[in-house]
Amino acid sequence: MNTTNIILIPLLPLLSFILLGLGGKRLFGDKAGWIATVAMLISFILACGVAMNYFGDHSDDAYVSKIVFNFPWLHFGNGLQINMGALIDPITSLMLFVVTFISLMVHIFSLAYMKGEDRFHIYYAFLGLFTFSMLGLVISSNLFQIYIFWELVGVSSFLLIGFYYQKTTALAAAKKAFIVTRFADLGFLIGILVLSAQAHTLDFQQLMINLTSTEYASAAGAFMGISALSWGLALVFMGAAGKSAMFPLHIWLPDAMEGPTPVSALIHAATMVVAGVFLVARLYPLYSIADVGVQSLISSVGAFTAVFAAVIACTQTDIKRVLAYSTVSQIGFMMFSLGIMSEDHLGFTASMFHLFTHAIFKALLFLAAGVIIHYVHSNEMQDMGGLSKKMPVTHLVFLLACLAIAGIPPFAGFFSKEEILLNAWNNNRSIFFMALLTSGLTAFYMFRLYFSIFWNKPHHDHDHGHSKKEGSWFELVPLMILGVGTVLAGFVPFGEYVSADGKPHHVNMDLQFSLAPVGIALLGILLAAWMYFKESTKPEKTAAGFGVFYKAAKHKFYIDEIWLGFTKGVLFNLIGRPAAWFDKNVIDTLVKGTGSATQGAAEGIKGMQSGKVQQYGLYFLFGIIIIVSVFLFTQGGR
Amino acid sequence: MNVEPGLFHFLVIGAVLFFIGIYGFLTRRNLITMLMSVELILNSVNINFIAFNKYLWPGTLDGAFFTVFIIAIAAAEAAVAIAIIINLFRSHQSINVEVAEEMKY
Amino acid sequence: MSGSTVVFYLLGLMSIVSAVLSVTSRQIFRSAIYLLFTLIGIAGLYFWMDYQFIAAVQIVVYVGGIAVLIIFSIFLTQQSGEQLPEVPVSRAVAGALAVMAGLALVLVLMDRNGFTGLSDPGPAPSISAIGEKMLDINGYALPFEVVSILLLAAMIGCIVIAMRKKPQV
Amino acid sequence: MNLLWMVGAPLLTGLAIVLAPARYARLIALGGAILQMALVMGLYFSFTHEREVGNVFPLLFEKQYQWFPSLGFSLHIGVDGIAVAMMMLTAFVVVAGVLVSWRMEHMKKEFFFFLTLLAFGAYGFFMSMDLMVMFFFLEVAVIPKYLFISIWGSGNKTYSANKLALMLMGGSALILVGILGLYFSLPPESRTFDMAKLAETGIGFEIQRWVFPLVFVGFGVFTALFPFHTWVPDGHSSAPTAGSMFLAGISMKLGGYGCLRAATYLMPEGAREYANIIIVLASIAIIYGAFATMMQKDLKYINAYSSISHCGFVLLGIGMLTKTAITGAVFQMVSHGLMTALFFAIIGMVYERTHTRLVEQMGGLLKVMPFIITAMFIAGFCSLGLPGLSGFVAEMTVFVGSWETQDVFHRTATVIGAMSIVVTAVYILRAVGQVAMGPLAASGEGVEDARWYERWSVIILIAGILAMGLAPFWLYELVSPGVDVIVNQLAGE
Amino acid sequence: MFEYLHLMKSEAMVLLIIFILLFIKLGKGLHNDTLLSVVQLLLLCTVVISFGFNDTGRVFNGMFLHNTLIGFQKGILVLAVYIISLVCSNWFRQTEHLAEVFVLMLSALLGMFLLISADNLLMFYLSLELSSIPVAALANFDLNRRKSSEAAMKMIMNSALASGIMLFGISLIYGLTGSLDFAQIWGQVKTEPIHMMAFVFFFAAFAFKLSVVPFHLWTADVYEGAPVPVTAFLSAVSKAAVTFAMVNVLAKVFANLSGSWYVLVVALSVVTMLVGNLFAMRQDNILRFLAFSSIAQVGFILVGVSGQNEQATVATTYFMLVYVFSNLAAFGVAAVLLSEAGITRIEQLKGLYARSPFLAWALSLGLFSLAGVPPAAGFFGKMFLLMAGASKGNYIFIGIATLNMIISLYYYLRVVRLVFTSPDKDVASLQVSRPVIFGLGICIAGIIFTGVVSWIYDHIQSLV
Repeated sequence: MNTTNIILIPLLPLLSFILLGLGGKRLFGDKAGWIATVAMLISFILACGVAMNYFGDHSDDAYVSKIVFNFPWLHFGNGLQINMGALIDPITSLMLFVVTFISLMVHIFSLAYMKGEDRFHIYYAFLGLFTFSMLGLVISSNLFQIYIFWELVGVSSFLLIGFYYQKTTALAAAKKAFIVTRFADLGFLIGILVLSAQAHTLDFQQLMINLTSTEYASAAGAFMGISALSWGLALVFMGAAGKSAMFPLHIWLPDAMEGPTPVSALIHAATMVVAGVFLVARLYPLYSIADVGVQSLISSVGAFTAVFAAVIACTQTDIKRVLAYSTVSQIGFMMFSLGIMSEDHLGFTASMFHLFTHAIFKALLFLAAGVIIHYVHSNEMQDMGGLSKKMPVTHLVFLLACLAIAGIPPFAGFFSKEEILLNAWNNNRSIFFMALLTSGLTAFYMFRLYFSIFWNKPHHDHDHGHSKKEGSWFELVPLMILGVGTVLAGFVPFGEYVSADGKPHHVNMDLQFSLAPVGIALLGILLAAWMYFKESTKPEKTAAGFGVFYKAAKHKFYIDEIWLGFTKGVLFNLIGRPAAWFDKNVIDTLVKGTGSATQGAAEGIKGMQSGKVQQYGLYFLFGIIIIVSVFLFTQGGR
Repeated sequence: MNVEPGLFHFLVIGAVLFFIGIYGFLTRRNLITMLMSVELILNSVNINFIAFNKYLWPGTLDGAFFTVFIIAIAAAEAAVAIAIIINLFRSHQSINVEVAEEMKY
Repeated sequence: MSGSTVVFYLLGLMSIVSAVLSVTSRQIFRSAIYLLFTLIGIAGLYFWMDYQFIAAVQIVVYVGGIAVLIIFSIFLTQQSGEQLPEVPVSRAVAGALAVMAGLALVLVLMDRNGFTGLSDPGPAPSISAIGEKMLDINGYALPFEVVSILLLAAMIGCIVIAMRKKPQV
Repeated sequence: MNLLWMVGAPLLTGLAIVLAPARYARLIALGGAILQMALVMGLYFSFTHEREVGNVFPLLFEKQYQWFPSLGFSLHIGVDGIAVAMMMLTAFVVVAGVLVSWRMEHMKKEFFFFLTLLAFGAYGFFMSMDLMVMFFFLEVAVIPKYLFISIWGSGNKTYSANKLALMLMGGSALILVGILGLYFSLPPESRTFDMAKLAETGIGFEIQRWVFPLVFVGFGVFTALFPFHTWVPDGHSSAPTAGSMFLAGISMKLGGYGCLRAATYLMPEGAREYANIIIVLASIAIIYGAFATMMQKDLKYINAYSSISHCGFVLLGIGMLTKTAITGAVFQMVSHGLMTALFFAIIGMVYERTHTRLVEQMGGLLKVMPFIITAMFIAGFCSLGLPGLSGFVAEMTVFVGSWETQDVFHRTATVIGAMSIVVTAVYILRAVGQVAMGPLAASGEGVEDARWYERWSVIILIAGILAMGLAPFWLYELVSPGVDVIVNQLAGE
Repeated sequence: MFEYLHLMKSEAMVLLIIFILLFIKLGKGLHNDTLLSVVQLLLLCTVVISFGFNDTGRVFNGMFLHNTLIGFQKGILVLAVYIISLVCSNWFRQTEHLAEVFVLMLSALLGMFLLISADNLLMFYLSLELSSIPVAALANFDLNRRKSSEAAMKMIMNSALASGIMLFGISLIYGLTGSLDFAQIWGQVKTEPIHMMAFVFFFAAFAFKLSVVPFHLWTADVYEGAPVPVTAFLSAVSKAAVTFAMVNVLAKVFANLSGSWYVLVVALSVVTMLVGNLFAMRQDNILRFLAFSSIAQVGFILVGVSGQNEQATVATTYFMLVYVFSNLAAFGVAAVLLSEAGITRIEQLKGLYARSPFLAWALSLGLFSLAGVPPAAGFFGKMFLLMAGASKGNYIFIGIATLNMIISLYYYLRVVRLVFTSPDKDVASLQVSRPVIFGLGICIAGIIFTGVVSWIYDHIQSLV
């Protein structure tokens, strides 16, 4: 029973993808959405079922990860083989729940949000494809399977970002997202090769056993003084960083907001972008035994990204971009928390917890943003303001979400962030302070957003009558559900279920520790309120105060330009162009040259055929004489 | 070398005539004179044959017969050649070899 | 130095000299006559080697046939008495070079090989013997027939070529 | 089943086309192609059946007919898994090619005749076990290509056609000298062209040393070995659609198959001797081809250059000399054959509608021809190695195989090869994105989507791609024993 | 007596035809068409007779040798003549000297028969002359074309010189060995300078007749100027005959010098292929183009000859058979185009396919076969020549040969391309008369089947 359920969970979305993709408009018309949603609903229920009866049975105190099914997909000659399987363990169950839940919400939301789109069915088909790939990713039983679905989520994200395919910006964003992550995946792929060659298996459990056991862990195949294991893990982390938009590979995520807002909510806030975190978590046991260098790489990258993104977020004016950067920053939290390896593995639990809560409230934020954008037909802050009366529901849930992300008790964000900070405090103070700063910034920019959307200046209807409704129930109901989630999610005794070693893990919160973060968060909120509650010139002044730093932050510290310079300058002009030139002018010329040389020779000797009988005779005679004399000199002898 | 005429003298005469003929063939520009040179060549060969036959292989008659047949062939060749030359003269109004150089390269 | 030797040298000299003249003279008619002398000289050499039959054939066919044919064709094609065109120097030099090289090569090799003929040449074949052989089926009957066919073919060819009517222009 | 049917079918088809009136040509050609497809499928199933009943003999359906026996030829035919895979590829491409050129008007009779002649050559090549016969079929397939380009081609076709024919002939000249050397190096009593015999008698190292490069490079020319690849772009871009499909889909595979069968299998020591050079050239071809592709503007040139890059994987796999890598090479041949044929078919359709092949003159075509462009996306994703499509399977197998050899040289080569997947993504997305997305370009005004025959040709190829991409294990089962034979030969057993 | 007739049946047959023609001519004569068909019929009989019932024997005191292989070779020659009489029938019908043409052509053929059978230097010389002088006369038979007489002049003059030089060589050989009989000469030839010189002088004649570089210069001019049937005859029949004779003589007479003449043959073959190809590349007159291509082919034949073994003989014979078919297909088409449409230049071939698919296919097949492209028989022919040559282990040489194959492919394909490209303006379609179709049909069948049907080769093998 269990097995079929687990297979069905990803298969149902796939089914809806195939149905809608092939059937298209002709068969379903605008029923397409319903088909997909129903499929999604079923698989959500199944996922809940799976999660429940996984967490349900406390046969022993530790949750064991079990391979539910596993069949060979492709052999390699050398005993390696790629299986297709399902591995069920705490984080899998967690992710199954999260993905199906958010996806369901987005499906329902889109029923109204995407109504009347030309390629409505395609939209849902792609959603199905994405959900399938994401679910496949989380249940993967081996490294290669995860890579396969990794690529698939990449491509479905490409398709969804480029959904409005006639917008050039959408095209550019889609390409950017795919290529950047692809670049990261190169690392992932080589990492897989390294690890598999090292461990002679791809299967996770076997991988753990083999690599943690002594004879493999010994620096076999060390290269440049670093053990193959660390190489592999570092490279895999590169892939994870790409998918999870860690600095400096984060550049694709803000642009990805070109996609439809629900898509941003699903893919670029809740699920796909945390795949990197999931991957690292999946390989956590290996990372925990890897060189310290790898661990500190992860933590420092995570922490830096958190601060960096938060700073940029404070300066952006496009609300979706603000949210995007906040996503980056939050994922930074998860990442560094994973990176800080302590013997109690608190970081693992904390990170997963934050992933869980963040998924909910960030999805909520994005969907709410979607409603707002539909309402004012713009992404820009200055077109908004004073919407609190116009759209009460949205206002409420948005506020909840902001509080949650700012880490104000008792909302979801608070608990998870607390754990992360606690872990940082215990093990790595410098990172702790960075994180503290970041949560302050987070509170600031989120409420900057909140105030300038809902208060700031009174809302004047520069648009004409229609859509004065806040939004249809299909939009609002998901918001409410998520809002409830935002409030409650924090109270889940998360540590009981999810922990690095599967054993229940009790976190003890002490209030005086959480004073600092909450305090700094409140500080940030007050600052935001002071600056943005009423329309004023304070922001400009402050910005001017920061001067060049502000400018840099506004331009995202020019990372995009640097990358652009790299691709255009190096890849195209320094490698591509010369290669093409070489091919056209050198190799081709060689070929042409032989041809023309032959022609030239032909022209050269044409005088031989002079048409004069006597000259022919002369050639005849000379021919004979030469041959004879040559003979005399070579053979003739004696 | 001894002055007593022997095989070698004949061979020398033959060779000299042969190459004189070739020289003529290569240099004369009148077709008929070229033909004459060819006759010279053939005659020189005849001398060789007879000489060899006489001085080296008197037993058989091969050389002599060869000579006879060469003479016959020479006649035939000359006849055909002259016919062709006359025809050429009709079409080109000259028997100078340079008039017949239309086809080249 | 016996008389026969003297005769030999005279004959040889005559044929060579007149051959040279015949390939160099710029009077086509004269060169034809020089050719005649060469042929006669060669015939003389055959007599000297007392191959009378060959000599006779030489006289009959060459002097009586080919030479006459050539002279006729000269009359047909040439206003006699007009000079032959000058030989271009380049061609003359090239020809001379080739010929000299060839002659040197041949003579050297012949000398190297040193054909030492028999001191006493055997008896010359009698005409009757030649006749016998010529028609003997184990002798030269086949070549004889072949030549006859060749002559036939040549004759037909000459007729067709030489007897064409004037082109209708 | 008797393999002669596999060459007989195209031959008879060709005859029928010649004899029948022109307007039936395409019908007959299609019928013949479908017949071939059916035969190949039959071959596949009977082959697998033989394997299931435990026939482990590497070569199945073997037959040997007298053919110039006095010279040591013999029409020795037989197939192993690799050959079967290749023949299936051929069948797919043939059907698709016929369908794509359904509306061919100019000299259609000859067109379809040459098409079937090419198929004839390909089948014969893949099934022949005798070097000379192999060579014969190889050459059979050259001239039709020339005529394809120079009669039905476009652009600078004379130049391209000459370049292609002469370079390919040059390659086969090398092969010829090589196999003659092989033949006469043997003691007179044991002289033969029969590969099975040659393999078991074995060839002296000194001979392999100078014959292997000849044969390998000779076949390498066909499969765009690095310095000899320059016929590929011009040839492909000037050829008519079906012609390009054949060139890239099958003809280049002849080369790869030859490198594997005639060079590596017969001359293992030679292969080991020169493996590193092969690897270097292959890696150059992969990365260099990819970068050169990035700069192209003409869709056909893009695909042609990317073919150079992709065929580099074939050679890389062969050069690595491990079982996995060689399996990967075979996979890559099949995959690239299907994928590039699909790509060329689509390019042909797009060109027919927009009358341009320059990327910058297209845009937003997804709106007006959704079917074609969707197929184009699939082809593109396949070529950039998206899981679930054939390209991924092949490339991964090659990578895993080449990673096995544990030294810096091989691994560097692998990494270089792997880098190309990024570059591939770049140029594929640039091209396909530009063509499909963005505002609708003027060239796309008022064009209609694929017609039935185009749809079917596309569907057939995509079916092949998916069949390999979603469930590669059957292909592995098919190919693996054949590869084992070669690997054992390499291992000197 | 019967023995003579039995061994010399082909010669007898040809002679018979000659006499019949003479009588017809001396009588009131016949209309060209009837005469032509009579001749074709008789030739057909000759083909049958020559291929059938051959056995070994020598008559006329060893001056005439006949065996199964020679019989087969004669068969090839007369078959070639028969095909010529078919494919060039347009020209034959128009000429006003049909009987004479055939008398001359057949006597030349007779000469070639005797040349192949010759076992004696005298016979060799005579039959060589018999096979060349009438052809020289024939070259003049387009009586009103200036080029025709020029061609005839060039041919007669050059061949006179060549035969003179050969005679000098023969005289030396006679002097050195004291015999004209091949068998006896074989024992006497030594590797001494003068022997070699004699050999070279003698060999030059072959080189001249085969038009091996540098003795080839007459070829192109004569081919261009002479009437098409004569050109075809020269390029197919006489080339084949001389090849057979050369293989025979080199193996029989100069076996002792084989070490030396191997080098000679290799060198000449390389030069010949190269020069022939380079000249063929830049021709625009069809006949000249074919002339140079045939020179290149000769280079290839020499590759086979250099094998110096039984297989060389087989390969050359086989190749000549193929070559006859291929070359005559090309010449036949050229002849038709010349007489029907006045086409002489290669550019004018553009769009030939549109005018007559049959001619286009015949020409293309012929050229493919000449280029050595499968499945045409030429592929096998060249393959076997190469194998014969490769048996010496001189792979550089083989490599050069294959490279030349590529060069030749370039210009052959150039013609084929022109044939198949569609014409600029729409042109009248060409009418092809029945005998021509028949003749070309024979060629096409030969091109296709001689190769893939391996028993033809095996048959030749069995004859040796």
